[in-house]
Formats: sequence, structure tokens, C-alpha cells
Amino acid sequence: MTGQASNMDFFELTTEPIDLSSVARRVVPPECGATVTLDGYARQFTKDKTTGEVHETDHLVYEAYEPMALKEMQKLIERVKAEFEISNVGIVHRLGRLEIGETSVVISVAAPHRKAAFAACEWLIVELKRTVPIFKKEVYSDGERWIEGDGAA
Amino acid sequence: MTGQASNMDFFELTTEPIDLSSVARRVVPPECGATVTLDGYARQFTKDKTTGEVHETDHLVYEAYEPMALKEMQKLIERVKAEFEISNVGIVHRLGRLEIGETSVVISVAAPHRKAAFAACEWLIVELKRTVPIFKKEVYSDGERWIEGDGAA
Amino acid sequence: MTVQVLFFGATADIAGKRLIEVDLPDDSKASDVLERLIADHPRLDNHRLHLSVNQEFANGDKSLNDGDELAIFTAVSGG
Amino acid sequence: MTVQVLFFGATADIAGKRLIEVDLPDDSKASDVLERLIADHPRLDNHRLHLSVNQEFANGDKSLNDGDELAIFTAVSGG
Repeated sequence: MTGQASNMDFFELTTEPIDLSSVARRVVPPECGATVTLDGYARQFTKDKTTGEVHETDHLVYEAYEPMALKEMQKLIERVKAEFEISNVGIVHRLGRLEIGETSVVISVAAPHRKAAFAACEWLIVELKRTVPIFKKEVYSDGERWIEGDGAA
Repeated sequence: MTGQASNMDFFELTTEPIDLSSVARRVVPPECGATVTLDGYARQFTKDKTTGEVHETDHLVYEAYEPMALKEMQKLIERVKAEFEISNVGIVHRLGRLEIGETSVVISVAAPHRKAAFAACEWLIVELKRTVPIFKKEVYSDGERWIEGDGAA
Repeated sequence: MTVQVLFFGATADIAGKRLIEVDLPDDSKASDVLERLIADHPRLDNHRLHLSVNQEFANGDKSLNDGDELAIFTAVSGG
Repeated sequence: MTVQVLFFGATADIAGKRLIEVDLPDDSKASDVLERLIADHPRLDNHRLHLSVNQEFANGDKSLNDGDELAIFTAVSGG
């Protein structure tokens, strides 16, 4: 599923592997000199915030309320472009089964000035984890668990 | 030219095109969930800070004092790992002739917590532009100019 | 009136399905649907639940209309 | 004593070469080399120049030894 916010912005949900370079490169307009990209991925070891216990994950499954997730991603792009001096934004989130190390989300922000690109990219991942209806299941050797809320700050 | 700071850190100077994904992916240890990557590239249009005039660049040429540049890159990695809670850093800078849109520098920082990754990546590009002896020449249709200092804030 | 209710992730596991239709009296609110679902699936009450109506986040006091699409899910965990 | 002097970018263009050897009296400092180079290539004086000695940033008062490697360049512009 793909959306287009305006000119070079885009947001997608995909069950195919995500190529980081192609996301980062699609947001680059000719007047920009820097892109900041956040790359989230399926991690092998997770520390439980409450117990401190370390879990080993076998794989992840992401599912989304796809039409609402795309609407929320579009809103994020509208808000971030209103609040920060940036040129273009790309957001791609993977769905389905992800092996350890595979990219779950890529957010790329191109801006004439790198400071705004850093700030906007960080804002986007925080807000995406707060507002976009996507759900992560961690699958262990001996069970599985749907994660509720932002597991990693 | 390649350097290795420790375990998964690396820094390179290369005259070959840089693949963003492979840089971002090489810094990922199993306990990390996020990588922040800065991607600088040859831009087509640059505004002169003093006159406000817009120049169109045909291509760029980067040259480095290579052994010193690698030493300074290694120092940056040592300093950033002492000051920020991050796991691994990768820095690759392109040398030679770059066409418009080609990547000049990639800095990737992997961290257990994304906030530190953003802060460390931003610190690294600021310090790289201040301390690493690499020199950029902008070539226009009617001339050329060595850039002195950080052209883009 | 009739509304569609969608479940995702943990709520889909608890409900044992992803989509149901619910018949409601006129003037029903989102909280009426939620109460009925918790009565049918008490384990839903162990979670902090979020609601959307027609793909917009909503509170329990949101009024419903025939044909509305509700969704019930836990705190989102993308990224 | 003899030191090697390297030029990069703008300084290489002005000097018309990338590497020279300079013979100096004992007890010379980096600023002595710089003064001699500016005398030979006055256009160097139009730039803010930076120095390194043996691949470390250095000030003009850095003492030199036989065989040292100096470099003269403008403000760096990588990234």
C-alpha cells in the first residue's frame, strides 16, 4: 500500500524487504544537501523494562489497520512539514513476518539544513510509534507476545 | 582506505560509490533496535551565504590528506563512543569526482536507544566537517572553487 | 443500526476473529460497543484499549451511525 | 634539517605542487615554514591556513624535527 502526500513525499506499507538506500534517495530534491534516515529493525535481544530480564526473539510479526495507518502516516507528514523546515519525507513500514535483523521501518527526511532533518526525523519516529495503528508480535522459542505501546524509547 | 576502531566500528575513504544500506547495516549489533544515518550528497544548487546568489554545480571533487583523515575519523569514533550511549558507528567518505546526487558521506550510528543515536550522529557530522582534512571543490560550467570550511550548516 | 467492528493484534487473538457486525439501538455510542465486547470477551478488560471510528481515533462518547467502522486495539507498537 | 611539506586543495593549486622538501635551520618552528611558503606564494596569504605536523593539527609555535611531515591547508570542507 502506497500513499503520496505531495510532490516527493511518500509513505508505504509493504510486506517486501525494505531497501534503505532507495528510501533515503527518493526524498532528495536538488537543493538539499543532507538526508537523515532512521532505520528500525527486528532485534534479537530485548530487555524487559520491568524485570530487567533479557528475551531472545526468534522473529517478529507486524500487522496494521492498513487504511487507517496510511491516513495517520499522511497526517504525520503534513504535521512535520508544517512544523520543520524540511523538503521531503519518506516513511516505509514493513508488515508480516520479519526475521532478526530485517528492517521494520525507514524514515528519511531531506532538508536544506541538516539540523532540521535530524529534529524532524526524531519527531516522526516518536509520533509514528504513538499514533500509527501498527502492531508488533514478538515470537520466542517458547511463546509469543503482542507488544503494547512503545517497547523501546 | 579503511580503518577499524573496535569490534563493529569502521571508517573508510573510498573512490567508489557508497551504498547507504550496507553502511547502515554493518553497524547493527544484536541488542540494538535503531540506527540513525546521515547521508550527505552532491547538491545541484547552492546558495551563497553572503550574496544569496544561487550557483548550479556541475560536479564535485573531494580530496583528502588520507592518513591524517583516517586518524581524525578514528579519534571522532573514540570521542563519540566516550560521550554517547551508542553501540557502533560507521563513517564512509567518498573521494574523487562525484556527479550531482551521488553520496559524499554516510554516517551511521546504532544504539539501544534512538535518542542517543540521533544526538551522536548529529555530533559526528558537525565534528567531521570541522576536523577531518577532506577538501571539496565545486565545479561549475564556467569555473571552479575550493570550498573552505563548512558550506552548509 | 449495524456497525462493523475490527480487531487487531492482541484484541483479535482475544476475540478469536478480526471482524464482527454488531446490531445496536439508535443513539448508541462507541462505549456501548466496547462494553458489549468486554462482556463477551472479558480478557479484553486486561488491556488498555484504544478505539477508532471510521479510521479516526475516538473516545467512548463518540456517537455512532449505521454503517460505521469501529476498531478496537491496544496501544500501537509499530516502529 | 629537512621537512616535507604537503599541500591540498586550494593550497596545492596555489603552490602548483603537492609536495616539497624544505631545508631549515635547527630550532625552526612551523611558523618559519609558513612564512617562507607565503614569501614564495603570496596568494597563500589570502586564505585562513591550517597546519598539521606529523598528521596532527599544530600551531605555528610547534617545534620541528628533521624528517617531520608538515601539511598546509585551508579550513576543511568534507561532509
